[in-house]
Order: sequence, then structure tokens, then C-alpha cells
Amino acid sequence: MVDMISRFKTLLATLALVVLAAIPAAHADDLKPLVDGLGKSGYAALRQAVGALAATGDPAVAPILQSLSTGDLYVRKSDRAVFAATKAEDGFKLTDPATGTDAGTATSGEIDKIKVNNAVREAVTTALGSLTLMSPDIAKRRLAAADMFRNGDPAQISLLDQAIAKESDAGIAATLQLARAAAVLKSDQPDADKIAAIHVLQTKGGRDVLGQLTAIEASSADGAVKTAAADALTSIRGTLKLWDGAQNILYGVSLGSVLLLAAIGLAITFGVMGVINMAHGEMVMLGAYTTFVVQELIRNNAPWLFDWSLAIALPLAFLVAGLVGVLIERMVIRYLYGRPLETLLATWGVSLILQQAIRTWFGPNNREVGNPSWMSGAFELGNLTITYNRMWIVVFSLVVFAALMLVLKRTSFGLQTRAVTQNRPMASSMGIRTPWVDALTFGLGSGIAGIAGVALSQIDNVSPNLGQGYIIDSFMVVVFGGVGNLWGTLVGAFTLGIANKFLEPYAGAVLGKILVLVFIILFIQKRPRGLFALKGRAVEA
Amino acid sequence: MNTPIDSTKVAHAKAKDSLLYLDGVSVSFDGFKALRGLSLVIEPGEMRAIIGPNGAGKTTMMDVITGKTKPDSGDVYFAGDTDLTRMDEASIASLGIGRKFQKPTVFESHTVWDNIDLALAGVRKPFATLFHRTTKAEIARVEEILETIRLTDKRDWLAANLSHGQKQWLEIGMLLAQEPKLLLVDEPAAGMTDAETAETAILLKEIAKTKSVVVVEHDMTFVRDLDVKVTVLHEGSVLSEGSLDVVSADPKVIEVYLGR
Amino acid sequence: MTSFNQSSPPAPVVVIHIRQSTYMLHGTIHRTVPLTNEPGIAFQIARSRLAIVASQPLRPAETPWKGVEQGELRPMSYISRTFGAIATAAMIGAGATSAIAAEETIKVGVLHSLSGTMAISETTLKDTVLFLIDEQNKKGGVLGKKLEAVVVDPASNWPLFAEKARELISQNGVSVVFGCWTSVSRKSVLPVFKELNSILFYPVQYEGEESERNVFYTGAAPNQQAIPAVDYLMSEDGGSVKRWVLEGTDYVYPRTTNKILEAYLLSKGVAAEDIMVNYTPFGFSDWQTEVSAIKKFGSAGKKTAVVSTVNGDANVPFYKELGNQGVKATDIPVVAFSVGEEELAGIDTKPLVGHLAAWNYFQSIDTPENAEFIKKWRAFIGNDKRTTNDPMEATVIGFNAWVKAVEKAGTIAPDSVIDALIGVSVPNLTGGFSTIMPNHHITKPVYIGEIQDDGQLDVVWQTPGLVVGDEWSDYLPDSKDLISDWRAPMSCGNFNVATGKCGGKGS
Amino acid sequence: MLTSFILRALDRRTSIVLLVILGIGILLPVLNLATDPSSPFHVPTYVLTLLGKYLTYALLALSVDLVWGFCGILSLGHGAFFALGGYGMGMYLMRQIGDRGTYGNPILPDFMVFLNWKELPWFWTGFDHFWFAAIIVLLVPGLLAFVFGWFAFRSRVTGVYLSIITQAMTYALLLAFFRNDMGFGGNNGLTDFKDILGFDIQADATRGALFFASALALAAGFWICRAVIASKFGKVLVAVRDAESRTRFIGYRVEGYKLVVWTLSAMMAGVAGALYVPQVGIINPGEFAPANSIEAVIWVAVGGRGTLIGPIVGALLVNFGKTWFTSGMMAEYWLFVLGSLFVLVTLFLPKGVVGTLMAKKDRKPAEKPIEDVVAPGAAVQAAE
Repeated sequence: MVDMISRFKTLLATLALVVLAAIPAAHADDLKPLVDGLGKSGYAALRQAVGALAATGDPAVAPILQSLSTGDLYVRKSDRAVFAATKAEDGFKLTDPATGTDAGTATSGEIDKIKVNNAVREAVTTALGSLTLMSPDIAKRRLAAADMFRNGDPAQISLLDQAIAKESDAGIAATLQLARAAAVLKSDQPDADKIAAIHVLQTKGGRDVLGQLTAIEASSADGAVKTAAADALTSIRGTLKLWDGAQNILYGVSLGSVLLLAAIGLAITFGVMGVINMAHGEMVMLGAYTTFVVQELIRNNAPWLFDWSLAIALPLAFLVAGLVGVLIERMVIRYLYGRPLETLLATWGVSLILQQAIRTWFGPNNREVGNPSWMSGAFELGNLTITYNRMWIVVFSLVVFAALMLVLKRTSFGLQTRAVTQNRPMASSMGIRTPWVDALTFGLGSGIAGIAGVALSQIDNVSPNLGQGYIIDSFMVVVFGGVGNLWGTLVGAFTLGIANKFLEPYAGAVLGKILVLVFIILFIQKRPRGLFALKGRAVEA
Repeated sequence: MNTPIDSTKVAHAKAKDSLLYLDGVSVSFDGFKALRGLSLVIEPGEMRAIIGPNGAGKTTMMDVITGKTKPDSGDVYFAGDTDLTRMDEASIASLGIGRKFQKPTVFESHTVWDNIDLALAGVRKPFATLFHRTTKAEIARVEEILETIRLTDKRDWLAANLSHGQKQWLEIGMLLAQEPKLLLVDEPAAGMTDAETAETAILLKEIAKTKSVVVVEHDMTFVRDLDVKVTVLHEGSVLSEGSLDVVSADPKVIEVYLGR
Repeated sequence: MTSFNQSSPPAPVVVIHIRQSTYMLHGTIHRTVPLTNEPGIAFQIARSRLAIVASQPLRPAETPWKGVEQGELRPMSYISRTFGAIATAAMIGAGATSAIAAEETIKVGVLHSLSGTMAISETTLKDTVLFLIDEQNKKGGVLGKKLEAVVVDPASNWPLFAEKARELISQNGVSVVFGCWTSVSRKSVLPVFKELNSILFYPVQYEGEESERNVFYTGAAPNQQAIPAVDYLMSEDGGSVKRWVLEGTDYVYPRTTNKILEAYLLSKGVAAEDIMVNYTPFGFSDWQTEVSAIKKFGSAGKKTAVVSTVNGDANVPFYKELGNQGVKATDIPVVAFSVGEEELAGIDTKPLVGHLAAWNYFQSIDTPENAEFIKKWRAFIGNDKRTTNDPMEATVIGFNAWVKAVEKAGTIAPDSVIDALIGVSVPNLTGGFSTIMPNHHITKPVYIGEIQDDGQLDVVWQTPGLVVGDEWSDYLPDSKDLISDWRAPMSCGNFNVATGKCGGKGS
Repeated sequence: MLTSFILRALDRRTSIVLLVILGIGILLPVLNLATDPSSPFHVPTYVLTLLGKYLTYALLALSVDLVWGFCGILSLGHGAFFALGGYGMGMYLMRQIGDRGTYGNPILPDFMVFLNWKELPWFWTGFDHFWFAAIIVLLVPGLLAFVFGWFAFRSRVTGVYLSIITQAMTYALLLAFFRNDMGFGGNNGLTDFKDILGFDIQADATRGALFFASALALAAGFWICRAVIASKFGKVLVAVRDAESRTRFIGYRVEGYKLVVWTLSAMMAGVAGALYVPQVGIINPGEFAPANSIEAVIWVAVGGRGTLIGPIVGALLVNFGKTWFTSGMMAEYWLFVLGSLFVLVTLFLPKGVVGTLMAKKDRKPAEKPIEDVVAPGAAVQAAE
């Protein structure tokens, strides 16, 4: 109790100091009660308090609200006073949110965190929007405008008008116009304005205006407004329908690229060497885990490198998976050439071992692999949302494919590989060290699987079961595309990907997959050697 | 199974009295033309030797005749009116065309006896074989063949344990067991000792008394031993035809084949 | 959902008179009802969903103990021994479950997958049980005997669960089993537990629609997780959601839960066209179409939320896709029932802040009990970052309840323990008490947490008191008339209040 | 004709094996029922059900061996036939529950009730009769195998391609049966069976009977396989395995042979599944998982393919090991062991245990274990 009082004294002292010290403190001071208002219990009260703070229009409020939404504001039980608190060695270090001046310390028992939920966060964003609408920082303004648009608030119309008048950046101005329109629709302004607003939104089009339009269409009584809204909706929905097709193709391509990545390594080990590697999925998994380890190291030692983590992981993943591949080839597969079914069994065994090894080593749980900044988020292309990670994976898969083509077609190693796979004795008699080539080719295939793992770690679980999910699909791709033909794999992957994505909306995810599988089974009957089968004795042999 | 005769074919008329009739047969694998307009007629009871450098299309020709490969164009008729291009291996085989591979292929994990027994003309349908019991006649026939191919004492050996030459013979024995009208023999002398080669030649001539035989061979001495009409293939079509002396005198042949 | 203030500890167990139970409403003695053999009354008692704080009087442990005949205190046959040896070599070395071993320790079976796809979730629970046994033995065990864990690995293979359960009970003579995660594994072992009359504690939230004499369900029933979550979202604080996407993995738990939620939402006046249900396969990883469908559904001018019953492995790609397609919690919040601290450990949660999860326990809950548990647990596991989660708490509650019941019954004979368990009330990790109800489900607080950027979940809402697990949902036509009360005289898991008969709908 | 076909198979070794299997099939249940639990010869129910399960696995292994060991068709999808048989039986057992289900609905199984299904889907009709289920158990796997095989063999899909599409087949079925809309109980499958043919499924006597039935089925399966192998048909199969195109060129239509043996084997697998379900008490889509089928293949490989006793021995050995390892602290290592088993057997014991032993003293052609399964097109290669 005593130290309570003393702490309170010091607080008063600091406050006094502040008052004497500076003028800004003056209104910081009359912010104080509002800020303490945040200490009231109940989310409704909290939202009101936020509104009240925002109403002051005082830029000093912005940081306070920021720290509120990030959950750094605490209320002191003793006097319900609100502070920004940061963990200190003994309990928390308090600072006055308004002035940022030190306000002593408190133990975790003495203060309660001010909990925020989505509703509050929303209120905060709106408030921040109105506050930063005029901010000199263009990025802030852009965000603010977007927020204003998302929850168009009639109360803000006048504010918006000012902002529009002042706004220099055309893009932001447009957004503000939309925001204004959205606000108008919710307001009780005359129908003429509302219809105008509707037209503004209609010209913008796209999914995010649908919401506001449907709302007004639903709410408003029959009349000009309703019809206008209805027309706008029908026209927008019409255009969106067209876009949906494009969207499906896009998704298909993206899925295809994943399949391609998963299958391309197999296309070498199975397609070129004729080795059934059931442990292929585990190679992918190894790649993913390599990424995890790399990121872990970076997190702990050099966080600034994080955006490069994947770039660093790629070669490592290739090496790790490649080496394991070479090992498997040397220790198991080389004794089984010409006995594909045995190879199949042996490698299946290897896959079990690898899985359990990873499980005992890293534990059975998923491991966190983060997206670097340039792989998170999405951008709009017309009405298409394209996520960066998907986009990069598509690009990446194609690059890998091209690189592989080059290696096989242009390099001497590639030449040797093809020589060996086509006529082993001949090749060896020509002085090619066939065992060496075998090992390297298998290593290459596995290494590429490893690279695929790096990419897949961006969209999927990094767990010991990662590989299992892809092995069957990748076999389907290779067989469907035609063994011994990388182009076949490419076409196969994208065909299956797109087919899958077009089925999904109608048949549902499960049935879609089944249909694709059945289709492949039947297809193999028709063309036992796949889409791009080479005819003739050379291949049959 | 006989396929309906297509009497509009002019070619067909000529095919009538031949045993095997190929006309303008072409086959290509991804652009590579294995056969280009090959024409060949085998008379009943005839024995024919076919020679030619590697890639001349000898094996492909056999594939076409035995139904393994379907020709892109051209006619293949057997015994005058049977269109082989429309049949699969099994039915062609049961028509009476036997084929011996270059590399001897016998059923390694079966005994010599079973190999012959399996090849024996007769039941071929799954359920028939399921309930089939070997008849006295069959046993006699197998023993007879074992005599011909001089493997009676090895009847209970696994084929896998036979020597290369013996496998060749066993395979010929299997052909005989099929009782074919026409035998296609691919390099029977390959990898045989001179003695074996000579014996094989005798054996084949023996067989040729009752059946038509087409022998594909590299080994000139062997072909000479056979002493029959020779057809020279080159790049998928007939280069020259006639007795070995005539053929070997042919400048074209000398150029592409012998004159190396 | 009647409930009593959880801060007040349960009244001491006062048995006034045999065949009589004391009921309590909101902390005050409400009424004392004599239990008669007349089912009508019995059903009234069970029907009035009051939290029970005083339990059935103890039954003297004269009932013959099946476990004994099953192969505990007798010299085992040769064959049995050889197999016993095989089955138990790992624990007791070559010697089979010999009488000596049995007398010195009380065996506790642990039936969680340590390999295969479910290892990801179940391994932790195995460790939890081992931890609890360790703790209990430090306190001197139970009934003066040390506890001994018998661990088996059903390898995520459902039939193997049944085999292993049989092995635990009849070969190793365990007196209780803690185990199972998926519903199918529970379904697969059920017949075994019934046949061999043993006890299973099932620690995972599940679809309900079950109440077996030999099973105690310490995880949440739908009304202890799903329905409160929906209530919250419908409230003003939750954003007064008007439009609902029920997204789930295609298996029984989501199917049933969504059926219940659909009925519940409709009963709350939500229009049918404002509900979208969608299912995806296990381990589904390509969520592009689904997420965009959600966005589409959400752009109808009404506040929309996603109720996710997506199963463990598929969640990471789901949330990654949500994050990347920019579905913000403030626009379309996602509330999940199978995503806890363990699952979030595999994701970068920054884009997910504000999405919700409904559980009966969160690691972040700030109580001394929880703090101490986490401390000890991390010490035991030797990893000071190791997370805790709801099924772990459920395991803790189950374990402590069992210990308490055994001490109450003074024996480990299943029948006595099963009876003794009802009404047993043990502290949970969130500062309250959880009581085992006559329907073999327990009373739990329900918390709604929002995902934080550190992978933890912060409680934003909680039920005022404890919620009694409702085994037979009131929102499914065929189960709304069913109740369960395993106390004599009713002793029925599916008593039909309409027909007044035990055994479901009857015919 | 048929009798001769059956009797012909009954050589000395076969008779011994049959007697042993049947002997066990009778002895163990008797020891379980007749002896007092304390007697040293008592067989606990746990052991009985466990071995019963093993026997059905052995039958599955046998069916795999029939196509792989003798005809060179490596099926990675036999689990599908096994599971289909299982579902057939499971559906019968579900209907037997009648109104004893938790909802007491006399017609609908529980999982349909709480998913608000109103009446029984058409494909469930008839399953209240045992004979109907019994027919389905043979028919459905047989039919699937026939259709699948008819396409695959006619278009000469061989070797790994065949293996992979068999895997795709079982995978597709796995996904299909996971769907609750299919009406097979989704991922929970069918469980909580009460009785079979009116006998309590949990009674020791019933278990004994089921055990004997499994032994009987295994014996029958063994006998049939023996008869098939001993016949000329069997010789053709082996011929196909060793040199497919050779067999064609002497006039056998190979696809026909493959189709017959493939269908037969699928039916055997179906029966195995049907006997498996009542003994383990549950059937669910997990049985379709490709991994299960592949595991069945390793039983055969361990025991020795191309021999008929091999798969039985293999199935028993491997599953015994599984039971042993998945108990207790060794659990973590089971997958290591299983994995190494795959590798080591294929590398060092290509003939399997029995095969290696036989190879020494035995020279029965039909049962001579093979060094090597024909690679895709290898036969063709030989023809080149």
C-alpha cells in the first residue's frame, strides 16, 4: 500500500512536471480522461471510448489507438488509470500513452491488459482512418482511404469532402470518392445523391462494392435507388461471372505448377531412368525441412536475412535431398536395375524409414516456415486476386523445368545420361562411367524434389507426412504425361491441375479429385504410355 | 478366325496361291521408316533366307507378320485370303505361324518337358487349360519332339539350366510342337559353335520338308549351308532376290552389304 | 445451459441418505430428490440439467473385479504368457504380467498413436499422461500403490486401436485407459471396453451423440464449444454476424457439428440462404477455390463469419491461403474448433491476428494453477517453449478425476470406479472446477480466444459459468428426446424421454 | 473334371499344409473354450482374435501372391478388394444391429440417423440377409477386378504402369468411401456390431467359430491356388510371367489368363476382408489406404513369392512383429523395422524366407521361386 501511494506520488509529480513543462501536454492532459475511458470494462464501452478519442481529431490520438490495437495498453486496477506498459525485469514499465512520459512500474498483478476484439479493432481502424486521412505520409493516407471505404461511415462525409478537396494523389482521391459514395449510401441524403453514389461504385465494380450495393438494394424501399442498385448489381455480377472462368484457370495453373514441382523430379528418376522411387515424396519433405532449419537459424542469428531465407535454402535443399538420393542409389537401387517392382518396394521401405527418422528427429508436429515479405499478400489484376506465393511458385516451377531441360539437352552430363538410359552397354563401352552417371542422375532427380520442397513449404504443412500427400499425384502426372518425356510431365501437370480446379466448384473438392483419378485410370487404358508417348522399339525395349 | 475377304483388292488376287504375301508394307516409328514398301511372297513349302545389314528391317518385318506391329500401309495375307494386319499375335500363332526369336526365349522356370507341352498345338482357352488333362497322344508327341531336338535326356531340367545352344533347340522344338505351316526363324545360329550351326542347318532343312520356313540370318556360311533362295533387305525394302550366288553378284548388294 | 458460478468451490459431498442426491442451482442448495426406481422421476432429475455437486453414495466394492479374472492375479497360461511376453516385453521385460508386478503397481494404459498421421496430435497426450503419472507417484501413487504406465502404439490404424485396447486390458491388466483422438478410433475400441468392462478417458472435443458406460468424455461436446462460439459471433461484441460459412473436413465430427449448428442457426432466425456448408478431404492443401468462394459469399453486404471444423493437417494451408488472399479477421472472422496452440505452432500467425478459436482451455489463461502446470510440464518434457492445449487439460481433468474416484471407491474395480466417478469434482487449470456428470461428460467453462501474433490465443469472451456437456444434441431431431444418466436406477446412456424407455427411439 | 482338377492338387505337401491349417483352426478355439483360464494350455481370447486376424491377412497375402508370384502382376491395390469384401460383411452386420443402435432405429444405422437420413439408400437393401452379403462379398470385388482387368490387360498395361494404376484405383476408392454422402459411414466406417447369424459377436464361442472359419477359408484358398498352379493353366501363368510375348507367339491369349487369375485373386481377397471385419469389429476407409496394400505385398515378399506357403508364413511373421513392436517403448521404431524389412528382403532375400529354403531342396517347376519379375516390356525386349 505504502509503495502504492509513493508510486502515485511520483506519478502526480511527473504529471505536474509535464503540465509545467510544455503546451502540447496541455491537451495531452485533457486527452487523459478520454484515454482513461479506455479503461472501462466491456467492449461496447471500449468502442465508445475509441470513438470519443477519434472525435478530438487530435493526431496525438493515433499512436494511442495503435498501441491499443496491438494490445500494449493496460489499466491499473487501483485507479483505473490507463498506461502503455512494456515488460520489464520486475513486472511492467508504465508510460503515459498520451505524453509518452515515464509513469513508473507495476507488477503484473496490479494492472490488467485492455483486451481488444475484432469489433474494437474495426473501430480503431475507422478512427485511425479519419485521423490519418490528412496525414502527410502518402502510404498512411492510402491505407486510411481504403479503411474509410471498407466501412463507409456517414458521419465522416464532411471529413471526406475536405480530404478529397486536399488530396493530391489521383489514386487516393478515387478511393476517397468511393469511400464517400459508400458513406452516402448509408446516410440519409436525398435519393439523387445516393443514385449518383451508386453509379460511382458501379464504375469501380468488383467484389468489394458488391457488399455495399447489396446492402442498399436490400435496405432501401422500392424506388429509383433500389432499381439503380439492382441494375448496378446485375451488371457487376455479370462481369464477375466472366472473371470466374479466368480465376479457375488461374487456380488450375497454380495447382498445376505445384504438381509439376512435385512430379518433375520423378519425371527424371522414373521417366528417364525407369526407377520407381516411392521415397520421392520424402525427398520433397527433406527439402521443406531444410527450409525450416535455414529459417530457424536465420531467425535466431540474422533476422535481417529472413527475406533471403528461401534463396539460401534452395541450394542447400538441392544438396541435402540430392545427397540422400545418391546414397539411396548407391546403397539400394543400383542392385535392382531392371527389376522395377523390387525397386518400388525397396524405395517404399526407404520412405518409411525417412519419415520416421524425421519424426523422431524434429518431432511429429508441424514446423513453422514463414513466407518472406515478397511472398505474402496478394495483388488485384482486374477482378482476379493473385497471391504472391502462388505466382512465384508458378514462375519458379517453370524456371526449374527450363533449367532441367537445359541440363539434359545441352550439357555433356545430360548427353551421358540419355546415352546410358538408352543403351547401357553401348554407353559403358564408349567409356562413360555408367554407375557414376546413374548415381548423379538419381541425385539430380532427388535434388529437384528437394527444391520442390522449398516451394511447397510455402503453401503446405511442414510435417513428416508432407511427402505422402504428393507421391500418388506426382506418379499420376508422370504416367499421364508420358514416361521419358519432360514435356509430357509439363502438359500433364497443368492439364490435371486445371481439370481439377474446374471440377471443384461443381463436384466439390473430394469428388473432383476422384473424377480426375478415374479419368487417368481410363486414359492409361487408352494410351498405356501416356500423353506424349514415344512409339517404337527404342521405348518398348 | 477368318476375316471377310476384300475382293476389290487387286493385290489380293495375286496373293491367292501364295502362303505368305506382303505387298507395299510400310512401318515407321516417330519418323524413322523401319519398312518402306516391302513386298515379299513365300510359296507353300518354300524355304527362304533373308539377309541384310542392321536396321534393314528384318525384325520389324517379322513383327508385322506375327501381328506384334501393325503396318501403317500395305497388305499382309496368309494362306491366300487371311488378312494378318487385322489379327493379334495369339490368333496368328494359332493360324500356324511360328516365330523363333533372335535371343532364345524359353520359359526358364519350366522344365524342358513343360516348355514343349505348353507349345503343343491344342487347348489355348483359359478354362480349357484349367481343367485340361494331358492325353497319351500329347505325351507321345512331346517325346517325339524331344527326340528331334535331342533333349530327351534333359526332359526334367529347368530350361534355365540349359546351355545357349540347347535353348535355341528347345525353342525350335517348341515351334515344331505348334505344328505351324510357316516358321519364322530369327538368327538361329547366333552364338552357336560351328558344330551346332551345322546341325541346326540340317535340322532346319529337315523341317523345311514339311513346312515353309523363313530364316533371317547374318552368318553367310550358314545361309550357304541352307542353299535356298535369298532375299536381301536394305533400309526397309527388298534390294535383291535370288540364289545366294546371284545375290552376292548383284552390285547393289555388294555396295551396301557384302562390300564392306 | 444452466450453470453455476464456477468461482464457488463445490459444496462438500454430503450424503444425507442412501439413494438420495443433493442438487444445487447457482451455488445454493436447491432441492433434495429421493431417487426411486420409478423411471419417470429419474428422468425428471436427469432432464433438469442442473450441475450436480454431491454425488451418488458410494457402493461398497463387493462387486467382483473383472480385471482379476481377466488375467491379473492368476498365473497366466503358457500361450497367454508367450503373447503377454511379446505384448509387454517392452515394459516388464521378458516376464509376463506376473502376479507380483500386478500387486505392486496399478497399471494405467496409454492408447495414443505414436506413429502415422495422428502422431502429430496424440504424441503430446501420451507425454501428458506419463507426466501426470510421474506427478502422482511423487505424491505416493494411489491407494498406496505406485502407478505404472503401459504405453502402446496403435499407429494411427483404427483396427489396431481395438487390438491394442484388448491387449492393454486383457494382457496387461490395466485398470484404466487414457487414449484415442479421432472419433473413429474411439468407435473402434468401444466394443472392446464394453466387452471387457474397463474404463476409457477420452480427452478430445467430439461430435457428441454418444454416452457409454465405460467411457468418460472429458473433451467438449458440441454445446461446450460450437454453440457458444456461434452465440459470441452473433452477439454485438462478436460483430453481430448475419451470414455463416460452415467449412469442414469431410468426416463425422464436422458433419455432425455442422448439422447441429445449422439447426441452431435456423432456430435463431438465420435464413437458409445465409448459410453455406462446404467439405474438403483430409489433408487438403489447395484452398484457393474454397477461400475465394468464402470471399464471394462474404461480399453480400451482411457481416459474414466462417465456422471451421477443418481437421488438423489441412489447417495450415487453409490459414496460409486466408492470410495471403487478405481475408482479415475484421472482415470475415474464422472461428475454429480444432485449431489450438499446437496447430498454430506450425504457422506464421501475423496475418491471422483476430481469427478465433473456441476451447475450454488456453495456454494463455492467467491462473496460478495453469502457470504451475505449464512450469512443471515444461520441466518434465525438458523444453521451455513447449505449448499446452485443450486436450491436454482434458487429460489432466480425466486423470485427476480417476485418481479421486479410485481413492473414494478404495478399489480399482471398474464397476466401483465407474460409479464413484459420477459427481467427482476436480479443479481444472482455468481456476474453476470440472465435475463429472451422470452422462459421463463433464462441466467446463467455454472460452473464445483470438489468435495473437505470437501464436497464442487471447480470451475475448467466456461463458458466465460452467456448461454441462450435452451428449445428445437438442438440435438433432432424433437425439433431442434422448438423455443419459448412468446412475442407478436409470443406468441408461440413451433414455428416451418421449417413450420413457431406455434404448433410443424404440420402435 | 472339376473333381479331378481339385484332387490333382492334393499332393503330399499340400495335404500336410491343409491338415496343419485346419488342425490349428480346430485346436485353438477348443483350447480357448474347453480349458480353464488357469490351465497352462488355455488360449486367451485376445490371442485367438489376434491370430484370427492374422489368418485373414494370410489369405489376403495368398491372393496377392497368386497374381504377383505366379503371373508377375504386382498389385498395389489388393487392399481395395479386401476392404470391399469387408464392407459387404460390415453392412450385413450393421443391419443385424436392428433397433439395438443408440437411436433404436430398426432400419437405419446410427450414422445415418444423426445425419438425418430418412430412409435406407438403395444399395443397402438385401444386406439383412447373410446369403446376400455372402454373394456380394464375392461378387463386388470380383466384378471390380473383372472390369478393371478387362480394360487394363486388353490394352496391355503391364509392370509398373499396372502397379501404379492399381494404386490409383484403391486411392480413388479411399477418397470415395471417406465421403459421408456415399452412405458407408464416412471415415468412421461401420462398427459396434452386435451379432452374426444370431450369435453374439463378442461371445468366445462365436470368436472360436470365426477363427475356424478363417482357417477353413485359408485352407480352401490354399487348395484352390494349388489346384490352379498345378493345372496347365498354372503353367501358362508362369510362362506369362517369364516371357509374356513368347506365350503370345505360341498362341495363348495372355489377357484372358491374366483376367481370370486376377478376378479369382480379388475374390479371395474379398473373402479375407469379410472374415476380417467381424473379428476386428470395424471396417472403415482406412483399409483402402495404398499403404495397406503395399504392406500386404511385403508379407508376400518376406515369405517368398512364387511359393504358396511363403505368403502365409510372411503374413504371420510380419504381423507378429508388428504386434510386438507396437507394444510399449519400442513403438517409435516399428516403422524403421518395417522399412528396413522392405529394403533388406528385396536386396538380400529376393526369394523370401520360404523361397530360399525351398530353392535348396525343392525343384517343383511351378513353385520354383523366380529370380526376378519381368520388367515392363522386358519380354518384348527379348523378342527384339
